[in-house]
Amino acid sequence: MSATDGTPLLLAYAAVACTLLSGVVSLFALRRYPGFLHFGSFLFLFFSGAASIAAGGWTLLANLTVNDRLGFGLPWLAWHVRIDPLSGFFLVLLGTLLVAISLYGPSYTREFARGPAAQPLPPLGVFTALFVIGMQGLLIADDALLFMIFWELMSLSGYFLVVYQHQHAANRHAAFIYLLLAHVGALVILLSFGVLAAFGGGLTFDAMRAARLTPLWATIAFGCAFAGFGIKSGMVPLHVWLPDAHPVAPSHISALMSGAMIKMGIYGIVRLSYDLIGDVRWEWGVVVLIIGTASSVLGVLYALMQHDLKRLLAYHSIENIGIILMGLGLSMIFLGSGHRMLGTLGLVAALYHTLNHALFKGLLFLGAGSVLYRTHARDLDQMGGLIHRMPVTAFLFLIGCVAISALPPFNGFVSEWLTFQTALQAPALTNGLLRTMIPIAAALLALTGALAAACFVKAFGIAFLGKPRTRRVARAREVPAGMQGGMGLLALLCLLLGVLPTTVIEAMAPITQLLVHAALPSAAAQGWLWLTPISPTVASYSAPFVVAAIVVVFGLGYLFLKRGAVPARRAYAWDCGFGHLTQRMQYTSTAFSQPIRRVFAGVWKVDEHIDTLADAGPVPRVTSLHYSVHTHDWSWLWCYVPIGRMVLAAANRIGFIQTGNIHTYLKFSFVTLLAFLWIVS
Amino acid sequence: MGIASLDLYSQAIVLFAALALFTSFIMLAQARMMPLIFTFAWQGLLLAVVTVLVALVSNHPHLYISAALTFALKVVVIPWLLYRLSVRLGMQYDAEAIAHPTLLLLGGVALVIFSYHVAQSIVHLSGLATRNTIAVSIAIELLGMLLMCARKSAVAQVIGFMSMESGIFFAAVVSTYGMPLIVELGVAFDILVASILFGVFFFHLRDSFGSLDVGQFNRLSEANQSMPLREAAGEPSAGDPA
Amino acid sequence: MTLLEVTLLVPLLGGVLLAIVGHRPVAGWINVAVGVVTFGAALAMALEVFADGPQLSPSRMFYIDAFNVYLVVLTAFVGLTTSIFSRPYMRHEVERGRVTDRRLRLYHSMYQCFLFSMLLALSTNNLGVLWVAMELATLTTVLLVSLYRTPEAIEAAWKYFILCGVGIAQALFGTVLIYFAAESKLGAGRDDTLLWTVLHDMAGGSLDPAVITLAFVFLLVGYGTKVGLVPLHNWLPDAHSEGPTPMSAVLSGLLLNVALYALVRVKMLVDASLHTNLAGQLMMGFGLLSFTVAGLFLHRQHDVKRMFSYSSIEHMGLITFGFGVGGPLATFGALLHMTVHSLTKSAIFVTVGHACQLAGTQRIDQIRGLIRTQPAIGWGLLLGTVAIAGFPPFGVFISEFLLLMATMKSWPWLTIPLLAGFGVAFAGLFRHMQRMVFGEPPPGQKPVEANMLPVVVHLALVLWLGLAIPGFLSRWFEQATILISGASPL
Amino acid sequence: MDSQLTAWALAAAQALLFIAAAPLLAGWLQRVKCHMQNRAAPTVWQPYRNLSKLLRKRMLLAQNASWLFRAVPYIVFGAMLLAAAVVPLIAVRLPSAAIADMIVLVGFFALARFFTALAGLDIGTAFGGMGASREMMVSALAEPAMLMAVFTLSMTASTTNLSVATGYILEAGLVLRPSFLFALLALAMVAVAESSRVPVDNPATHLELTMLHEAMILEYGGRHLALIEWASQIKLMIYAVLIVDFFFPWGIATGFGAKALAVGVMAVAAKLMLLAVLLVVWETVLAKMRLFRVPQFLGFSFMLSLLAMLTHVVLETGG
Repeated sequence: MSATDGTPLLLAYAAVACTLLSGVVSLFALRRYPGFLHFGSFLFLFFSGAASIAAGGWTLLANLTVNDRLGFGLPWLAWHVRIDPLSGFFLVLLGTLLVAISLYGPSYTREFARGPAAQPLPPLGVFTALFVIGMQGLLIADDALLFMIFWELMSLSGYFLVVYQHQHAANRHAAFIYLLLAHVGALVILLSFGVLAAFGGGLTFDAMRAARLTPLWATIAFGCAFAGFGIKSGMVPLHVWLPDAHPVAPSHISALMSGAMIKMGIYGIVRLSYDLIGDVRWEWGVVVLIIGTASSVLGVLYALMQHDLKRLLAYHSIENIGIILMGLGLSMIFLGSGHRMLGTLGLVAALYHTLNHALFKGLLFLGAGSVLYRTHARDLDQMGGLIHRMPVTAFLFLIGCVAISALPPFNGFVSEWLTFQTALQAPALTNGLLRTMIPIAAALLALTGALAAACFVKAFGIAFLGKPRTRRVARAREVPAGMQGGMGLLALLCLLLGVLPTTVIEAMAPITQLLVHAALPSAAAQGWLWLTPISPTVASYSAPFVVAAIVVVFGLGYLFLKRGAVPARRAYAWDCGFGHLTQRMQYTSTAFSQPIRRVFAGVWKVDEHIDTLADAGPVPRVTSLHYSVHTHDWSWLWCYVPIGRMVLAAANRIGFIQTGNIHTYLKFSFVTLLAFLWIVS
Repeated sequence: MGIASLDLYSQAIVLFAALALFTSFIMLAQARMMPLIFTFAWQGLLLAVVTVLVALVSNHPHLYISAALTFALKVVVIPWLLYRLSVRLGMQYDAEAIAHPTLLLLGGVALVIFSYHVAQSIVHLSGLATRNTIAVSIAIELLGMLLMCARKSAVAQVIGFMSMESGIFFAAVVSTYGMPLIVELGVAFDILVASILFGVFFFHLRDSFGSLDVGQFNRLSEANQSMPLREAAGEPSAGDPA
Repeated sequence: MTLLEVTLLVPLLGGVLLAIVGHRPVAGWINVAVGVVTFGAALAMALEVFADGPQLSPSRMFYIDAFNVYLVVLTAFVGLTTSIFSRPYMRHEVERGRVTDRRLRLYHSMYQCFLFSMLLALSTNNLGVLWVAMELATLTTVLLVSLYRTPEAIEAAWKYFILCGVGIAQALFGTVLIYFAAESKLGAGRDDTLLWTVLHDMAGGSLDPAVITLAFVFLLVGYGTKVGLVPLHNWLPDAHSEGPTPMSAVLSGLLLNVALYALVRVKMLVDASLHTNLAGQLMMGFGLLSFTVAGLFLHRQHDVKRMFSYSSIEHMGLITFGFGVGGPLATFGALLHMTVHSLTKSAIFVTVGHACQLAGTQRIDQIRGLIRTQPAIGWGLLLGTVAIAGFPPFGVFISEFLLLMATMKSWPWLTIPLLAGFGVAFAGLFRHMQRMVFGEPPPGQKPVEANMLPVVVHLALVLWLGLAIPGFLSRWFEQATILISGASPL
Repeated sequence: MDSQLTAWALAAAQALLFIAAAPLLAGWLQRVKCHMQNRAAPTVWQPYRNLSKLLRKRMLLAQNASWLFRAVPYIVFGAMLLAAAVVPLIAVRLPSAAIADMIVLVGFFALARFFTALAGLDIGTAFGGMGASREMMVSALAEPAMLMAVFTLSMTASTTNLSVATGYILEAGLVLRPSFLFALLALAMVAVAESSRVPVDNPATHLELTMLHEAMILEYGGRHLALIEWASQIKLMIYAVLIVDFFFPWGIATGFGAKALAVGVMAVAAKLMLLAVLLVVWETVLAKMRLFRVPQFLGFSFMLSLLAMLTHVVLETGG
């Protein structure tokens, strides 16, 4: 590899090296020298993030593909390494989050250094580093073995991060389920690689690209890959590990997990189905679309029922993965039925949403972390009124909420808009079933968007608005500048990606060139101001105008209304004449989502209890009233518990082998011998 | 071709094979301790005699050694050892109740038939006598194993084990004129050590369990302990983790 | 005197010496020293073999080729590290009064005898002597299993004795049959008929298939019992759980390997003279059964050492399956798996031993919060379990990966039970391991004197193998693979 | 270039006209309603008076109100302004239509709603929470129905650009499309729900059990209230104009000539007045329904729009 062309790969190596260094440094972060973690480790993480951004950005902009080999691995299979626009894109995504986290982390991890939540620090730093190395490595891996090594490294170190605060049984349980599903998923992925290797006659990705699969085996390989990577990205119904695992990890890790790790599943799906298997079939697209739709709708509905902030965010990751999958499914459908341009559009929408979700979900988790850092509360119903105490955090968190609720002019809206546009090209298809199915899916996407908006009105409104519900919350302070900086960076990017979609889409052209040998020529045909994915007459959107208009309205309002007006007077809120309003009269999160719970009853397994205490007397009147509601995830009760029971039942049945009676054992070997003799004679 | 057509030597071999098989059956049926040990000694004697016979006919001098070894071990040392032990443990007059003795014997017969069936496949390789003796030795070995499965007393198990080895040696002697000497010696050594260890263990067993009834040795059973099903991959996650 | 003789004699003499020295504190050190010498000699010999091909000793009694030489080195190495571990461990046992001085003497001497018997079994060229050595290994370990003299230990030892004795007897019968087959070809009266080299040279089709098949069945059942294949495995958990922990480490780290080695040697003969894949298919069936059943058993364990012994059964099943599949890729994977499994499993038993001393019990539900009380032990157990569960970057993952790929190539549908087995086994291991390592420790739990050097070394080696297989090692494996499967994976 | 300039000027003029005329429509609606209910009617200019009065009043803020509370009215008004700018009122083919298409329009409404709901929660009274929660529930149900209906149209016209779609329908002339019938009904029901009219909500009441929209803005006063009121009037008018444009676009100006524009103004004014009368009749004959019957109402409209989609795919394109 020549000096200039190889630079991105060298940068990627540098990134991995920096991550490694951060891990090594944090080994010294014993209880007496926490500084090694707070500063050293995160400093190197910062460099690593910057290097990944540089590497990825370079490959994207210069449209490079660099191969390399490292002298590790099996004697006949060196480690094959390759960086191309697709991996570059994900490297940029990962690097951005890393930079944000390295700004955020130093202050956040202080609460682990001392105080009630004190933990040994080295594991945190080391496994964070390994976790990141796993992701960086699998992005640049170019053979199945290396890919799986880094993939499993990612899952495994993720486990150690989830179980980091292992004194709570809930964390241990969550970590166990997480690792179990991750392992099963990895095995299924292995199967798919096995099929490809068997046909391609080699474990390198190049051999797999060259493989010519029969449709049946191609579908098997795709099915395995989709299932395996789907577990990692948390698609319904394989998602149960996610809402348990993400919340219990330290918040900056949750941000990495929801922002980057589950995206690796998306990367895997794209890499395998578009790049390695090659010819995509529309039937796969149908499956992906259906599962994606289910994930998005169910994800947001489950999220609505949560009152643990981080758990709520975790469920929203499921929803957004669903949206990404919808884009992918549409792209597969269109590609499979020969509409290359529309397939490209779907792919772009999916990748764009991947990037966006990484940004705003990272931002939201960091925000939740800030709240946790100051109030030690994860339950929404204990918060409230934080906007007065933590104005900056509140503002940044609000940006995240607006972005994830797909509202213009932020980035979430652009990608969903692109997905809609793809869906609206359904008439181009000849299959009548698809032509009806796709718009329905689009309508369900709209439902998802509206529900997400409802959910984040609830999240932000209950947590940051209104009056504080506990004393600790009332005493909360604003978080340190570093944490604000980390969140601010992501918030800024959310806005930029929302306002300048044309630039981003143009930057993505190399990816689509690589995968489907097509790009969106007309996307920026009208200049950077106008986003016209298909053609100006079909659809167009100009985010800058939106921003401008809102700014203008504010300006005018200031000029003509606020300036010179009598300053506002404060007064009590309207209390219907009943006297003082306490904070306990506010709507709780449960109350907020109650109408939706009634409308969509049956999506959850709801058990609701109201126990009233009435004092005896001539007229019994209720003195105390306790209301509790729990919503359970059906997919848990239907998929996982039965399997677990099955295995344990089998384990219990099999016990008869080990009776402890030596006669039985002798009989075993006797019968075995006779049986074999019978077989061979 | 019938047995009449064989030469005297082969006839003798077959005869002794039949006798050895017969002793195995006796051991299978013999409930009392002393006769059991004696029958085992008889079997050893037969084995030794056969070895000598083979050594005479096909002049393999080292077979004399193995014959001597067999005699020493299987006729003298081990039976004597077992006898002493059972006297020391005060169980020389024990008679354990065999469950379904007739069934056991029928099973033994079935095993003999089965081993003939198995030996069928090597008929082309060698003469009638060899094949039959191999069949017989397989039968003796399997019968020994059956004995181990059927009997409760540890001593009976040891005897079954030893008679298995006798069967194997029978095959070795008759079909291949014995094993190479080094192997013979090694095996003999192993058997000796084994029998001594067995002796040691009888006392340990008696001390820890109060009897030599192997049916009682099931402290390490797993059959009764089982995992509660509630732990099926953890209980369903409630809306809020505790 | 040749290096081989050194390798063999040193442990034997060491055993005698230790029987004399007895329980004095220096005995532990002597044990270690003997291990060092043995390992050095083995390593030197290995390099010789590696330099100039297989060696046949002048008496043709010993034969060292690529296949068994690395097992010899492995055995010597694990024997050494385990002796390093056993020194503080046994001292602690003596302090706790579980082991008297007489038994300590017995332990040390038997330990070296056991190593000797295994080295003999590995290096001999005579199938009969191989058998004798295997039986010897059984006899020596029986005494070690019953070292504590508790009823459980006695019972376990008795079962081990009887079951393995019976099994070994079958193996002897199989050996006799092979001798018979060979002699009927070579003619009577030769004393080299049982030499593996001779048999292997003339095996090409000329041994009688019927007899060889019969022989293989007996040998499979026989040595399979010692490998611990379901349903012949029942002795294994008992023996592992009741004996002293260094014992368990060498049992599942080495003895199982040696038994499997014997089985594979025989399979090479059978495959050469039998032109069907019967042997392979029998081994595949056996292996798959053991693999899945043991995986299920992991879930229902209450005793930590028992649990890991089941995991040994599981991995032995996997290796047997791999050898059964045959072909260069699978064979390479199986060989690699033999290595990494014995390294990892012995490391695990070392940590488990310390953990049990720490918690004062072997019951899983009473071991808590190791990582808090003594992080070294906690992390050791954690990483060991992670490695044995087949997570990269540890070497176990590589071998399992190769086995899966090979299976996918030749028997695609068998991958499904294989994957199910992996999942079940993993769940079984971790659900228990997590409880022991994490959580709050019970009050008053104090650290113990532990020598974690073996664990570190073993895990480091396994990690190294997982990241990159060094050249000479890979060439060893390659030569062995060529020997066994007749083709090179490269 | 010059034509570009005039076109932009015209677009700006149309947007201004739009927001200027919105209170008028509200006033007309009020007047007709009073007549129909035999009440003494205020003039059609009454809304303007209200607005100007509110704009001049001194601000009164709840004590817990945060900066968000103050910012919301401007955001809401800005969103509505944008929406008004892209809907063709008197002429099609205006460049401003390219700023946003139908989906973005829905996005603007969602933006406004999102922040209104937040404002409702900001004070920390039970009213605000109740209003916000109910409003979000209703909108969650209304949005898919609306988008489904919009999709039907955009699939027919193979564009999501409002002006282009209107132009397409205009050129296609009178085509009896069953899908449009269903879409019209669905859109009408959604419009009623979204602009918080009877039977889903009653803008005239302050009885907490029946309040949706009003409950959220209960704490607003002064210029904030004015902006919000004005915004909701614009919203109502946007829905009306959308219905008019999609289903009866005839008369709207296709060129920028003065005559054409005058005709366009006349036509749209007439159509809106007519539509208002229909709405009043509807509101008068119906009673407000219980909150938990609203889902059925909206579900019905979703069903209708689905039907529209199906008929479009099955009958009209013969897939």
